Amino acid sequence: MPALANNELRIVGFLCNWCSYGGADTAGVARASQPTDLRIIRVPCSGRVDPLFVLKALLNGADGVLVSGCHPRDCHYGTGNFYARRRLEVLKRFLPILGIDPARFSYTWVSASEGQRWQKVVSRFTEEIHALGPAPRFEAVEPLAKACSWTQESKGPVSVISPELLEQLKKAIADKLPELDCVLGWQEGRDLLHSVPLFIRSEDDLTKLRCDATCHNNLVRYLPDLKGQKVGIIVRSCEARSVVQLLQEGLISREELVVFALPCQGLLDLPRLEEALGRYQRLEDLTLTETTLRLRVDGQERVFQTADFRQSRCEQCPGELPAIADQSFGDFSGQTASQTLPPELAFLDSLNLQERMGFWRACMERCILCHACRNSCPMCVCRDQCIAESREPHWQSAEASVKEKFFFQIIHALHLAGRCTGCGECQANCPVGLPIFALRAHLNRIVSELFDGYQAGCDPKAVPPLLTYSQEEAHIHERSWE
Amino acid sequence: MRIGVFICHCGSNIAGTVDCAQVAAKAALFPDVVYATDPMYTCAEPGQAAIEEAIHSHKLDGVVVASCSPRMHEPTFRKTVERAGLNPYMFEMANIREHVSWIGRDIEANTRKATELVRLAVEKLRHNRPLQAQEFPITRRVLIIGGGVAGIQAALDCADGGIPVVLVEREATIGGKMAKLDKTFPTVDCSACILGPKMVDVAQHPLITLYAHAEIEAISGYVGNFSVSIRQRTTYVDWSKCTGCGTCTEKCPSKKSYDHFNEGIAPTTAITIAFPQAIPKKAVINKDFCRQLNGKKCAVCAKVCPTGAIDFAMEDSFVTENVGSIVVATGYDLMDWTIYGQYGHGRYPDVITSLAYERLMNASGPTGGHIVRPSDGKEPKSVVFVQCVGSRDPAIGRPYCSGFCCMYTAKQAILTKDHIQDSQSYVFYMDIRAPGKMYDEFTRRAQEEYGTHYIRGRVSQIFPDGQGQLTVLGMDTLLGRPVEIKADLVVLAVGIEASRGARELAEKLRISYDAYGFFLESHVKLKPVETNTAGVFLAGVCQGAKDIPASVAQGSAAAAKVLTLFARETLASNPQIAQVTAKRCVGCGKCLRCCPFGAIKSSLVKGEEKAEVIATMCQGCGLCTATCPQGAIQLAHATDDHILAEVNALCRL
Amino acid sequence: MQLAYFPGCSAKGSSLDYELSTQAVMAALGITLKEIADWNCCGSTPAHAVSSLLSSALCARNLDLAARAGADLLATPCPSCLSNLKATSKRLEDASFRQKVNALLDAPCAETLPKTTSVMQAMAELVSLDELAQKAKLSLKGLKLVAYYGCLMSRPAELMQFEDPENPMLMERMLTALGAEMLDFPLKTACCGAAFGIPQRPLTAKNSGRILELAANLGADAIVTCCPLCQMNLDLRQAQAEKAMGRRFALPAPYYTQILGLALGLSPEDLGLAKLVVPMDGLLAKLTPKQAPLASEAPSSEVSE
Amino acid sequence: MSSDRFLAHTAIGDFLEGLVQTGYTVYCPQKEPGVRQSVIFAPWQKGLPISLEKATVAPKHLVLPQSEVLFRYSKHKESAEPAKQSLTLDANEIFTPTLLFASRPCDARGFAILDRPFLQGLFRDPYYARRREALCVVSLTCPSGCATCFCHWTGAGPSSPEGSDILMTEIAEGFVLQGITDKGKELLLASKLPEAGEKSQEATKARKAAWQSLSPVQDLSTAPQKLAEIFADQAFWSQATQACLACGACTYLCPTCYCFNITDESLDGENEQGVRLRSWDTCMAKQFTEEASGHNPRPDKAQRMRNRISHKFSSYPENWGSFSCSGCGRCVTHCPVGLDIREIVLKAIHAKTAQQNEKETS
Amino acid sequence: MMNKTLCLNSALPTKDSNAPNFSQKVAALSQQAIHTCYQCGNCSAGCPAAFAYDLQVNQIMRAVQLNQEDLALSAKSLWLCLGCATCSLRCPNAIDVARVMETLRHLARQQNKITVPVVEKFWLSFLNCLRAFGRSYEIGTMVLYMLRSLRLTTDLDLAPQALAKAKLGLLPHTHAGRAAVGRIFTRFAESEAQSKRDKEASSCN
Repeated sequence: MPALANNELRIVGFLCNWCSYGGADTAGVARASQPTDLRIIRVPCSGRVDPLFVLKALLNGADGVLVSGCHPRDCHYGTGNFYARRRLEVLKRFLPILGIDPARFSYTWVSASEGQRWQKVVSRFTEEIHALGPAPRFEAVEPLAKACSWTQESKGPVSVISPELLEQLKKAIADKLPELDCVLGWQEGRDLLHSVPLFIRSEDDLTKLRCDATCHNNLVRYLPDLKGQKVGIIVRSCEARSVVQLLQEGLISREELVVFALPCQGLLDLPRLEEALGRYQRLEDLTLTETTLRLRVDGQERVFQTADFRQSRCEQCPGELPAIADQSFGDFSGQTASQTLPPELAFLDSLNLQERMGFWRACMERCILCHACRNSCPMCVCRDQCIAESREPHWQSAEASVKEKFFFQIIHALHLAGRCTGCGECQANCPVGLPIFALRAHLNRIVSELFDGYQAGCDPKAVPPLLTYSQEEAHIHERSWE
Repeated sequence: MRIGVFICHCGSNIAGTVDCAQVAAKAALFPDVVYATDPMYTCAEPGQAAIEEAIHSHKLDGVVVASCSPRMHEPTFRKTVERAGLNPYMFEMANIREHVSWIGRDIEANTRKATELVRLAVEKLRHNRPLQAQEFPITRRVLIIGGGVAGIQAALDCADGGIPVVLVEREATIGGKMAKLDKTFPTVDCSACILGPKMVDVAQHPLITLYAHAEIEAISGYVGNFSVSIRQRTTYVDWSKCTGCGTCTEKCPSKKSYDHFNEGIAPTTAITIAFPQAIPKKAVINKDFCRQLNGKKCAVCAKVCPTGAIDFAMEDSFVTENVGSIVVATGYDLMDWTIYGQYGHGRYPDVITSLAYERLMNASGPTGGHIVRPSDGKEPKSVVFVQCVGSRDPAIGRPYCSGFCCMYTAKQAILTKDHIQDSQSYVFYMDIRAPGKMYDEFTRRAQEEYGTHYIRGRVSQIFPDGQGQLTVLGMDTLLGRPVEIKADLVVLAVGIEASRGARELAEKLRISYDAYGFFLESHVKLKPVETNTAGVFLAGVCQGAKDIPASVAQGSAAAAKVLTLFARETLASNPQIAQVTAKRCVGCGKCLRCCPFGAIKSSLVKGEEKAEVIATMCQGCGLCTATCPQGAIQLAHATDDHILAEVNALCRL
Repeated sequence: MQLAYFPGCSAKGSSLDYELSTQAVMAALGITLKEIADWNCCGSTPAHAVSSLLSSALCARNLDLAARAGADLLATPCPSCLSNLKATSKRLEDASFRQKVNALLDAPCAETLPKTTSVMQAMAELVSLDELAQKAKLSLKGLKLVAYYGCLMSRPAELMQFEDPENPMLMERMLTALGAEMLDFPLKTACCGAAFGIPQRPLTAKNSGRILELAANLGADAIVTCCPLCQMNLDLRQAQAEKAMGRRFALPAPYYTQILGLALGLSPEDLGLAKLVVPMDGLLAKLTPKQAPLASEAPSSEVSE
Repeated sequence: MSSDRFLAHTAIGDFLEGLVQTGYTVYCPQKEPGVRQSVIFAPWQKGLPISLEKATVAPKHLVLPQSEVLFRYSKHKESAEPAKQSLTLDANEIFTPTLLFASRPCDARGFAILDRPFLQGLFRDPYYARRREALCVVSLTCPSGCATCFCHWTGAGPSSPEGSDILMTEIAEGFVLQGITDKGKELLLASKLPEAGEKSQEATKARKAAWQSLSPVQDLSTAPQKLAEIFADQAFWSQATQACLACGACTYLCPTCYCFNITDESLDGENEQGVRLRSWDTCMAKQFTEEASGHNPRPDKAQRMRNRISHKFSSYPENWGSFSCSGCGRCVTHCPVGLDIREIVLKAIHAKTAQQNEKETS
Repeated sequence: MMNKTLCLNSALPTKDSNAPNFSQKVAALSQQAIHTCYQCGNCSAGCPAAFAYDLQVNQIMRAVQLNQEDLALSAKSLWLCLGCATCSLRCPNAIDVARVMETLRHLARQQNKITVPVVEKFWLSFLNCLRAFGRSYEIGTMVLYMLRSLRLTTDLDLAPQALAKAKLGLLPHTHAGRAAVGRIFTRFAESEAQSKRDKEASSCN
């Protein structure tokens, strides 16, 4: 469609067929004059409105988007708008982190009899969008290559598993191994600093087991693919939360799982460590204590304080282990979450909306759409059916434009709303170092604010907040159109 | 595809503010559009014929009509394209009347907007595929909620038409408000004489199952197959044994119970039969006043009951009934007029409601039809009627007219004169609304033949003058003078409101209601008894103020709708339902968790768990589609691709 | 307990007895009234009849004085003063209006001004009915009274925030607690004719007359008042009302504070009873010493009805 | 006359600015901020800092963009006769001269590997050809190896000239630039840079030192044959790939991977119009080989990894005589689960074939 | 005035200067939705001064709705309104009728349409005393009023009782704020004069 003539702005409305579309009809029948900007898309129910439609519209040039459904409790389908209310509220609060003014999106309730209310809603919303003016276009915004320190004042040590404890664990696994198809752990990779996943199928494999602070892979990623097999897994607090989340969603079966739990004080941030190390050919030796990391590299001794290279996500780790362990090893006490924000989020918080959009724009120029973020995420359970790549439904063009790449990041983030257990694999595995964990951290913050401090993966019995509703929402307040 | 587009002028309704020819010219350029035109009236016979003709001559396989709201004519045009051999779902509508021409006068902007809405419809249609409805069997029984005159009429008409009826009444007797009336306007014939036989018919009809003193607990299911849980509220009397002999009510020592049926104008006993013609004629114990149930020794009723029907341990019980359709006829209640401090907050016994006045005049009422003042039992000589108490009063959030008060007030003024020859009645009114057959003549009679003084104005205050009478301060706006009347009795024509619990019932039925709790019809003119929930129909005042003849007519209309629905053994399901692409489904079950209808189940496909939609249960809300992260479950004709096509048509530049 | 206090002009003139009895009763209840220094007239009806701005400027000065004296609540016995003070607070929420008002004052008034209330409401807030009954020395048992609030105490309702505007019951609750029989008085918020006694006597005479007539018809021993102007119309101008209605009432119209004072055992002199034009002698004779604990008696009699 | 030229450290900006002035779009490695520092080839403008570190992502997008429009299509019709419509195609014709500065020999060698299928096969890809012709590659020789790279295993080394137009070698005060192709020599001759003179020897010394610092070479010559032999060894491939996440990081970072997908994407407008796009694809994704029927010849990641490695070390060499791997090591560095292509190839070389296994057991 | 046929069509020239926007003006000044009045008469029904009115409150509302400025502003009723707000309390359309009356009174004063001068005189007498003394001074008000209205016998019947009961303070209260109050009045008078000048200036343009 060509750009709009006159002073009209591009405003898209998603209206449920039964109430709000009828309300708009009622307003029409009453000849209630309204601004002409809004274009209405009729949907069966506000619950049908995937927040991604709203973002699609906003990224593709809409200046404002309005969703309107039946009043809570009046849904033609009973509960559709209860779900919509949660999802759309999360969406509204999510927009600012992308650099989109949340005032460009609103959702409300208008019944089929409320022609006057509809008139008021349309007039008011259109007025507000006009006050904001045309929306900045993501692809046209000035890229902002702003550097910041991603490190965080760390207070904690990193994990070192004592040889005795490791032996204890190995023995327990060896005992259990005969009844299991495999046990997931870690082993040394291309050198001593780089650990990789280990699939233990034999006593021989077991000898390679390693569980220290270099072991960053979230092994839970493999569990859904192993459904139908009896699998053991070694977890620390972060992995345990991922396990809980998958259990909640029924993607893995508790009966098929044996959970070996280890305490964890923190993990090493390898990308930063590599940066500090610089180019090297051979890593000859490694000694790790809770506070010091000694390396011999190309014949030279290098010493690092582990506190300087602790992963920032370990600062926010609640530490305690959700109640899912079959066997626990070591001492789990003494770890508490810091109240500080993840550095990525703190950085984005410090930017204004325009800067944030510019920042993401610059990031997306680097994104190569390798999908390492998605494929390493333990919660990305769509696997080969991701809507970012499917042709039916055709959510995304194959064009590698900044806009399409950004939309992919949005899909990934929004699909994690209320589900992300904060393991940080997405960001850790990005080859070009995009701080995409900020999107998830922000969503986790929203979910926590809206749903009484909810944190994904902490309670095996909880229902993820966006897959349920409550008739009265304590923290979601209907906006007034007066 | 080959798409035809029809831009309706709707006379001047659309063409007045939209350049329809230009919209059609633009539409012709849209992808896959091979024909575009702008007829005068698309929905009229020639308009529909033109669509059929165009489908044949242009070999169309999809049609877009841009006209009024699809909520109005979508079914009409679906039938039109079907007649021409297309699948009815290869049709889309653009609403360029209610959403465009009627809400703005800027022709340029409207034309642009209409063009874009047509573009949306075309883009949506391009993604449509023919859909086939499935036939499913239905339960040919009807639930009627509310046993007032509208519900009774609907029940009798349905039952006479051969459809088994389940009639649920909240009170202990059917009859509703009409059973309380003395006479009815404009004929002044006896209410009991015309309603009574119908009530008896209900009791005796073999196809009617009556649950009185019962309420709707829960409703599930969908048109053709509803499952209804009915709460049988405890009466403390085993009705299977009760013969309605009335011995208990004579002997009951608790004689100060509030008499709901008689609007509290006199006390009654704790165990009662509402009135002599009650259907069912069974006793009920008022728990609030029964001595036995309040820890005192009594049980007199149990002792005197010849059939041993009294059961103090009785509790609420539940019955489940399966029906295919529901008629809602829950009527109204009077608003709580005691919010009016200027009328004494209900402190003055001689200020009463019109419904109480009916009971005062009624020969079967506590006074045997003698009009007396509740305070002292004296016959009133000066009676003031105040209309619009709680009607047309925006200050208390009730701007609507209650519809029938003008008429019954005239009737009550006439009857007052009939009862007390030397009385003088005064009626304070704002406007007289008497548009029915013989209605205006009736209000004239009240003035001309019965000497009632009609005073145009509201009453500011009513208060006892300290000397046994009430002072009524009013205004005669025609005279331009305030007036003061010494009254013996003041009758308030109290406004109506939706029956208590109407909103909760609406939520159970998934139907809409307006700001005042009255249920919303599907179309205000053309579908006055239908609701937005298929198979649920409305009758009587629950939909909005109406008098007895209108309520009866609507009761019959609702029955006709039920009989039409049940004219077939099966119903066609809406094929616009969710469909699973098994390949994309990862079996996470998020759709199962969210589905409001339990219409998705998990089934094994090649050893893997996949979601499966139960076609006849899916109602097409699309919540599952919005929930499924991998887009594996798609609501037909509201798929992600449909909506994305619309979003893209609007937003992508 | 201390309460910032705005007496109003009548207190120093025509309703000196209201002032005396208010002071005495509050003292007896242990509440100190702290008069704001240097207050001025609220402007009464004439000021706002002429201009809202003038009226508000006069009131704003008083509110400002109270704010500067550290008060966050200001009580006044006079409903007319209270109405003007409250209307001013409301209007000052509008920034442009506030600017105009400030322009009339010597210096802009304080940003945060005290809330305002009637002495009656303040008393009810601070002293429970039980406490009141306990402090009583004499019983009002046998007295049939009607309470008369006048129009300004409760209107406009949103502004005054005083009970049910059609049927306030505060005086009834207080006096019932002290043993009096309070008759239902439908004209309790009707207008007495206000300040029109001077320029348009019939207005006042007829309206006061109607009120007095109903009270008399109901058999009241006295009509209890809370507004200086109403009291003057019902008492000083009772003869004019009698003339207008063509009958005699001889109905005392004391302030509620005077009745409370009597029950609390204060002397007629302390309460300025001598200033009442229609004497209260008959009523005084009916007072009896308190016997049973009245507080428990009063509510229980209510329940049994 | 030698075309060798000397480029002082301090003169880089002026040199590049001169190239920009002559119409080149100059791509340089630039450090980007992020949670992990990355070095990206991005268009250079005066004043922008230049990094000489090895880039995170290979520069293959200069010849094979992440996505490129092959052509645009649009349909036209008239209101009067909407059933009749015409179609216009509009191919992308604009290719600007591009200079890639400070890529590494392994990056440059990637271009040589891509050239064979795109330019030398049955079909000469016009889009690729035009971009390639417009490209001038200036490679910086490596001073040493690193922990993950292995160019010397694949038949090249830290100063291999293959694919480069100019090689530059860092010495004390700057770089010696040496023309490799005519294109490169002409560019140097036309430049205002001083002649390298004796500095050329210094550069040669530096290159030799680099060669000597490398780890021992592994012989991969038997890889094509061995990989062909164990092609059907499902157990081997399953074992080797069980940690694989099937993301595309390895292929997208690789200078030699050239799998692509072609899609039509509609663009909205008055008329029906759209673009035909060629965009990067990854053979590691399940969708890559998914057929319209739903059948997938490579349904699991083991088969896909087998394909990737066999292509690089077996089928490509069979067709073109060299590995389709320049040994840059990016796939090893950035694999989220540390899969190491070197390890898999070596394992394959040393794996026992099914026949051998049979022999042993018998 | 009351019995004259009203000309409702402003196109016809008429002596009654009926501002076409009068209704809107009153609505804006009073912040009340005048147009919602549907003439139920409840305001008049409860009005304690209705018996003395020449035009009932509802009739005044009607006059405003029909833009009958002269009719509305000439009503004596405006000056007889007791300000008790019973009308506002009882209005079914939640119009603050008392505020409309007060707005009309202010407008009438601005146009010098003071149809019951004694009432205004009483108010001005009161305000004069206030200006002078800072607090109201009953005897002073009375004396001033009697002089203004020439009603020298006002309330003389009450004098003996009032004096006997010492109901009226014979001397004005003395307090320090009187000067401050005087300044308020002075500034108010200046601002009134200024706005009048502004109005005249703008009407000249």
